[in-house]
Amino acid sequence: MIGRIALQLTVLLLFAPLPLGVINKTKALFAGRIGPPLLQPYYDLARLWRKGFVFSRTTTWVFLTGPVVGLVVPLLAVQLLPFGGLQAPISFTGDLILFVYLFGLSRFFTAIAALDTGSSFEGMGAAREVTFSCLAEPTLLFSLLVLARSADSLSLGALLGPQLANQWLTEIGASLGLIVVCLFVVLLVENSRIPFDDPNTHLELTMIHEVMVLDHSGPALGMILYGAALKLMVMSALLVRIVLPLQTGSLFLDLLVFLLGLMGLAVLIGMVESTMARLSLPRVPQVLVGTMLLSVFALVLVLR
Amino acid sequence: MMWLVGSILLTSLAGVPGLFYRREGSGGERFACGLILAGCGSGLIAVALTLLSDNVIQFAIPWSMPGGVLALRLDAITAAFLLPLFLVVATGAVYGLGYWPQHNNPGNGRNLRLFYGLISGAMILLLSARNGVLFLMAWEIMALAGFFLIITEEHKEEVRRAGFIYLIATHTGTLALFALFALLGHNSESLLFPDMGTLPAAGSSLIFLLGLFGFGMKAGLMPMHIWLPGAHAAAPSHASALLSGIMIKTGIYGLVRMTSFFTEIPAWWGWTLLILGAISGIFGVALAIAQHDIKRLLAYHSVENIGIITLGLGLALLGRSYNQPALVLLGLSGCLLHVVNHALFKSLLFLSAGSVIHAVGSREIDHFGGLLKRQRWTGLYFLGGAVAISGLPPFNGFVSEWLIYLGAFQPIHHPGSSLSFALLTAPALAVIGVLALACFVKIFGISFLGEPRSSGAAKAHEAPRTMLWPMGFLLLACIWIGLLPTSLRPLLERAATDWSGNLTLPKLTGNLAPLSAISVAGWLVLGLLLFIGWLLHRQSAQASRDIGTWGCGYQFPAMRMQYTSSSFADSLVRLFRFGLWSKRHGGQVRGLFPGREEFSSHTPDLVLDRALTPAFTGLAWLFRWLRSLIQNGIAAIYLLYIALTLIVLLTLLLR
Amino acid sequence: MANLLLITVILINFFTLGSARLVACIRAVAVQGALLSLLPLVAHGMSGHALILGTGALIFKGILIPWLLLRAIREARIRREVEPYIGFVATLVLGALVTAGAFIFADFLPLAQEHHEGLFVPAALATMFSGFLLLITRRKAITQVLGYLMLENGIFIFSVLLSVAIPLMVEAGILLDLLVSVFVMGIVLNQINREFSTLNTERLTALKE
Amino acid sequence: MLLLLILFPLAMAGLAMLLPWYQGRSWLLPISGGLHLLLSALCVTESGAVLGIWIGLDALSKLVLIVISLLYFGCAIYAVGYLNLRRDRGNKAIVPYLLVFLSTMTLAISARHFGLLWVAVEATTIASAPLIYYNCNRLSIEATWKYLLLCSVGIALAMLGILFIAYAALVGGAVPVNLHIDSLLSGATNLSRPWLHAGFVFLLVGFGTKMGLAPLHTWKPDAYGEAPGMVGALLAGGLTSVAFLAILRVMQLMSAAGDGAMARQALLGMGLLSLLIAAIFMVRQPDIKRLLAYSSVEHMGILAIGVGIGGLATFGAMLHLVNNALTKGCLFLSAGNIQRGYDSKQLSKVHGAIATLPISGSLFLAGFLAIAGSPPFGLFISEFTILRGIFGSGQIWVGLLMLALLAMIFIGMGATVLSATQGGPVKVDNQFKDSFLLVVSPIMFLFLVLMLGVYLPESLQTALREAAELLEVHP
Repeated sequence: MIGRIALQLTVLLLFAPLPLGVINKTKALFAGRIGPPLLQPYYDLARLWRKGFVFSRTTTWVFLTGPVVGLVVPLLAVQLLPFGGLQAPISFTGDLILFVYLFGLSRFFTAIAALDTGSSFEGMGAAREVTFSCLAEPTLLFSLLVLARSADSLSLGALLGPQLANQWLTEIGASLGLIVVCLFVVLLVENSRIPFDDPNTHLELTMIHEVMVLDHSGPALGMILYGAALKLMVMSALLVRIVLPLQTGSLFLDLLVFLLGLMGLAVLIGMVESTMARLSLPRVPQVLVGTMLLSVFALVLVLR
Repeated sequence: MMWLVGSILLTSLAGVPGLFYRREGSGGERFACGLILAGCGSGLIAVALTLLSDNVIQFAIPWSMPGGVLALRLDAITAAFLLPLFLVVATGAVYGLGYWPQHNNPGNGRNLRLFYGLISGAMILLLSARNGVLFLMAWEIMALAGFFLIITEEHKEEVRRAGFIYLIATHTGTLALFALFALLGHNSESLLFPDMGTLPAAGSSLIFLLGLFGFGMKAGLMPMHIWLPGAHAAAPSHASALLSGIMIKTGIYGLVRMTSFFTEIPAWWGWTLLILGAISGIFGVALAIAQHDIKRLLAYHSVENIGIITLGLGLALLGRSYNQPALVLLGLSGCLLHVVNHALFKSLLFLSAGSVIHAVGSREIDHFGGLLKRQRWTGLYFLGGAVAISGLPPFNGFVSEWLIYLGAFQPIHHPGSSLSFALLTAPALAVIGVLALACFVKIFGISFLGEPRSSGAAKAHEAPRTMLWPMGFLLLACIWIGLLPTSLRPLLERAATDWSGNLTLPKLTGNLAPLSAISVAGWLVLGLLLFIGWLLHRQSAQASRDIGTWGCGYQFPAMRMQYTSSSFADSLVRLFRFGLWSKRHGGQVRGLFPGREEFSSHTPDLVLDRALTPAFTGLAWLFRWLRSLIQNGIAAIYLLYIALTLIVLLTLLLR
Repeated sequence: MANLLLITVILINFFTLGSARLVACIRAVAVQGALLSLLPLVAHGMSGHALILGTGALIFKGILIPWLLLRAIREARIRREVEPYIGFVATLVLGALVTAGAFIFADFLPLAQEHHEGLFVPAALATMFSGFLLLITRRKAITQVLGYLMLENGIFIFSVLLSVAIPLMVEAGILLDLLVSVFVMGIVLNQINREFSTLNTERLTALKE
Repeated sequence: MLLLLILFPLAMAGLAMLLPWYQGRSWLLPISGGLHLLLSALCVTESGAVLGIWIGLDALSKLVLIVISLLYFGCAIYAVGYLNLRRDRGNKAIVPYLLVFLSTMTLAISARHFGLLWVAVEATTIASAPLIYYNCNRLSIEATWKYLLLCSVGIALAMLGILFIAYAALVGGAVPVNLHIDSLLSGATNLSRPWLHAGFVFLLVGFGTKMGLAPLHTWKPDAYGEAPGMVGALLAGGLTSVAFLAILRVMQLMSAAGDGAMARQALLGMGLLSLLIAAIFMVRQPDIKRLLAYSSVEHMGILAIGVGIGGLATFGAMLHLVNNALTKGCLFLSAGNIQRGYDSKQLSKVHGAIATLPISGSLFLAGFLAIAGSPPFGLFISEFTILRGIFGSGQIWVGLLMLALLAMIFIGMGATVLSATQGGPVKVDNQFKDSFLLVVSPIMFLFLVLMLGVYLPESLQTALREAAELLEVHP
């Protein structure tokens, strides 16, 4: 068990920034540029870690809780999740609730850290973040219900167990397909990607997540970026596992399959980002509600 | 037994000696506080005795009263409600020393303490009463004492209105309870409570409906919550903590106790509770987000949490009607644990809100801001309460919501049955949770962070120790339940077993509900957070803190440019436009060079302000018209009434 | 013989309901009382008991109270019209209706064999209801006293049926009650007159919702 | 002894007329009240029923007698304080009338003969009219006039009713007919039904007018509103109970004749109607004394419902009679103080009573909570017992309707009482203060009601049970 935890952590910590690089590379290729090197995110993190801090005189100790929680939560959440074929290190009944609420914790502290600066822009960002998440959360819950129903269990480890492979072939497959779409949308929202949010825009008014961390600097900013990367990887792991439920048995192969899936997902995200325009804010709720209805439909399918 | 009776007597009479002290002296309040602490202590001993030994404390002595018997009983269910009661009452009493000192309030301080003690004693009595008359008496004493707590500052118009609405609501509920107990006891002479699971459910729908109305009115379940926001806002903070933390739970207690009497439960009871719970939860929190008065906001959160508790109870009832022990266990233990938790963190929140109001002198969130710098401890306690009430790990709120979630997930094991609709409880809980989170981000961020938004906030000061220590104690209790939930397992399991009558229940362990795993996870989260936080803090220790917030290029940021609570809530309130009908004022930016523009929004209560008040006004108008018609002052017409009565009676009786 | 008396009594009811002049009404009621004082004698023959009853009735109903009322009028110097709430014709129609009703109602009640041919019950009820009608439809306080008087007359007619069966004290009770209540009313009438300088009860409608 | 109980107040009244000394005249009231209480306590504690031919005491009348005597004593103490404030009106008239009123009420309670009962009730009307007229202004004249007119008509109807019953006996073949209650009860089964029923209706309407059941209650708000507080208390607590006793006598007769069910139906109907009327008239009622009058209508309705249901509810009604009388005493006396203190009984002037007159204001508020049937006051037990009776008898809709009306009444009454008592003090330009004589008796009444709420002595319970059983006789 300890070994598994360690393995999971190392894989996570090593590969987390990579998908970001892949995404940026893909976008660059679509735009016909060469783009930054694949490992650019690693360089950025290293640079930020060497820099010093600058704090606004408005801020208090709450300001620092944002990065800390943002970093810690994925580290814990990942232990409940199987990376591809390797099964989840920790797994108990009802851990999926814990999984969801851990990210709730990080959202809470990111938001109040943003409000700590007293800047109206960051307040705006916090408001939007909590608003959209309260539309994304039910979708996540419905999708988890579908999985739990089809696996007849309440722990993520069992939900994403090997049985998924042949469930794709049964009548459950249809709803699995639906929730894959839903989870992809949730992934985009939670990790503030286009079309819901634009990580590297420079117009604060259009940002959601980025605007909340405007005032962070140095290692704190680094922790935030790293935490975001970890979060992206954890959620992608969920999606990848559902799409590629292969179980070769050999640890190395499974890991390889998983990483390939991860990169594939990153490429997909890159393609979406480079082909779609950012939605105008009022449209975002409509899209999210649509996704929620989709997940409800999936649930109805498995329950009948 | 004597411990229990002692605690009832000590608490209920706590305020009496104070009446004989000088108006300005502080001797009376110390004495009263001491009595209350003693009472709570002996009560805790009684509860501990019950929990440690497996036998229940009970006794009954005759009482010269038609249908009355002085019957008391302290079983697990009662204990689950008494435990938080003693904690909250004791902390509130200590807090009161600093918050409502006699020498600052010579006029109403003594009444406040008198009724504070009285309501506590009455609640202990009603939680342990086992006789209809005794229960009703304790119930009404509690209600009246609560009324006098609410109208402590009766010179204010709003306070009087809140008190009146509360009085109406509670008395109407009590009348329903009269009918309830009359029906329960019409075959027995003594009106003693029937034993668990002895009454046939057939033909008891009316009993259930009456109980739902009477107890739901007290609990503040959604359509019956009309009295709650105003009352909690009007009372002094530690009184609000008691009302919102404990008193409304007596309604839940009534529902739990009443449903425990029946042998089999009709399914529609459970469904009704589920629907009402979901409504209270979602609309309660939505209304809370739209409030800008910190105590009204917290009050609406009480409605929300009552909704969550009711969801748990509804699941348990469904479990009984569908005969599913696991569902019963999870639902009821979640319900009871959330009762305990809500009592703890809600009173913590009310107490810290009280210390903020004490410091700033206003209840408007938009007058606060930047308080964390000035009230570091209060801020910390409030943050703890906020995390707990949002149901986030590693605090106690998460544990109970987790149990209810597990209950809500149970139906996946039985596809195809109509029970599957109970699955919808889970998304409902999710929505409630996320909205609560948003709401507490708003209230903590707007009032404790950023820059002061008013001169009062700018010169706010930290509260005295007598107010800080109780809050710290409550926060510790929250953390304790969050990190060591297993310590409450025996209580919950025994309560569930008592409640569910003849069902044999599983245990809260293993693959049903691994509380130990939750506590491990809690420790992990806490440990990692503290460790990494400490690292980061050490690294950033000597960083410069002398520059202003990045204004995105704007050079002259002012306090007025901060996000207000209205603007923060706006995007969410718009999402719920269909159900809230908030009023929005201003916010339109006009012209090429727009001038000064205000934006604010306020949301009146759905039921009270939009439905009941107009209805009653119309009714009163109709009555006044009828009055001028009937009692028109002409003696001849009065004689006509007599003649008509005579004729009608003759024609009716001489057939 | 008795029935003849009773018919006259009923006719007097109608007269009172119909007449517009106050003094005439009072006189009519006085006559009614006087006639009724004959009723015991007619019904039960010359017995001491009946004599006492008759004389008592004559004194009170026939002489004393009408005199009181007339005096009240003279003192109050009030106008002589009756001023009904509803017109005389309507009152008369109503009176006819209640009389008919009294007759119908009387049929429900079985009579003791010795009273079978008598019109006592319907006459009593008719007079009573007419009195009620007077009370309800007239404006002046004094007319209402008059109505009350007529009500009592009705009761008296009925009580004659029982005057042998039950002890004297009940009739005594009636007369006493009649005297006292009318007396008290008289006092109040004087007070009213002093305060309001009129006896119209429509001034007495300040107390209302 | 009973005769003494009836006669000595008359003697006192004579003495009061002769006595030239103001204070002494006032003090005659509490003296004779206390004496009366003492004597009636003796009469009541006498084991078994004292039954003469004309006057006597059975369980019912014992109950009513002791309640009335208690109430009268309290009001008499209050009267001393009150009359000291009313030197302008003097007490030469009111004291004798109060004493006569006491004697007539006692007679009405102890009468064992319908004729005598009727005479006594009539006498109470006449004796109480001058009490209502005490203030001698236009409004009080009007109130007195209406009271007198309606009650005299009612009493006349009652007379006819008695004659009908006598005739029923006659037709039933009893010669000579006698109207002694006991002999009527014993021969009740062979009374002629139609006459009996007609008689019942007339008696119900007649005494109902006196008792103030809707829609015969119309004189109540005027009379109670204009009379002094203590008179209001005596009327609402005492006279209504006497009239109720009279109605109960007829009920006894009906149930002895085997027609109890029909009579119960009538009472039940009128009771519910009274509750409805009270509810309509209490919402937003701007006058505190008229409010109390309608509350009295309400509680008469509750009594009627209790007896109309029968069984356990009758027991509750008996208890309610006691509680209602005492609570009404407390309410009217404190309301009288408030009216004195503000020179008004209109809500437009009266608010902040607790701040202005601490004791009277608090008493008024507490009395309101008591009359609304909140535990731990006695009315809770009685109303709850009546409800148990109703639900036990299976008439669930009656119970629910009653509860709904009670809720409406509570809202209406609460709005007025709270806005009268709460709020900051008001400056009034008269030097009225709560004085010992003016508050001691309401406090005593409230305390008694509280006692009845938490502890009902076994002896009292048995007395109530006996009284209730008198109404449950079956042929």
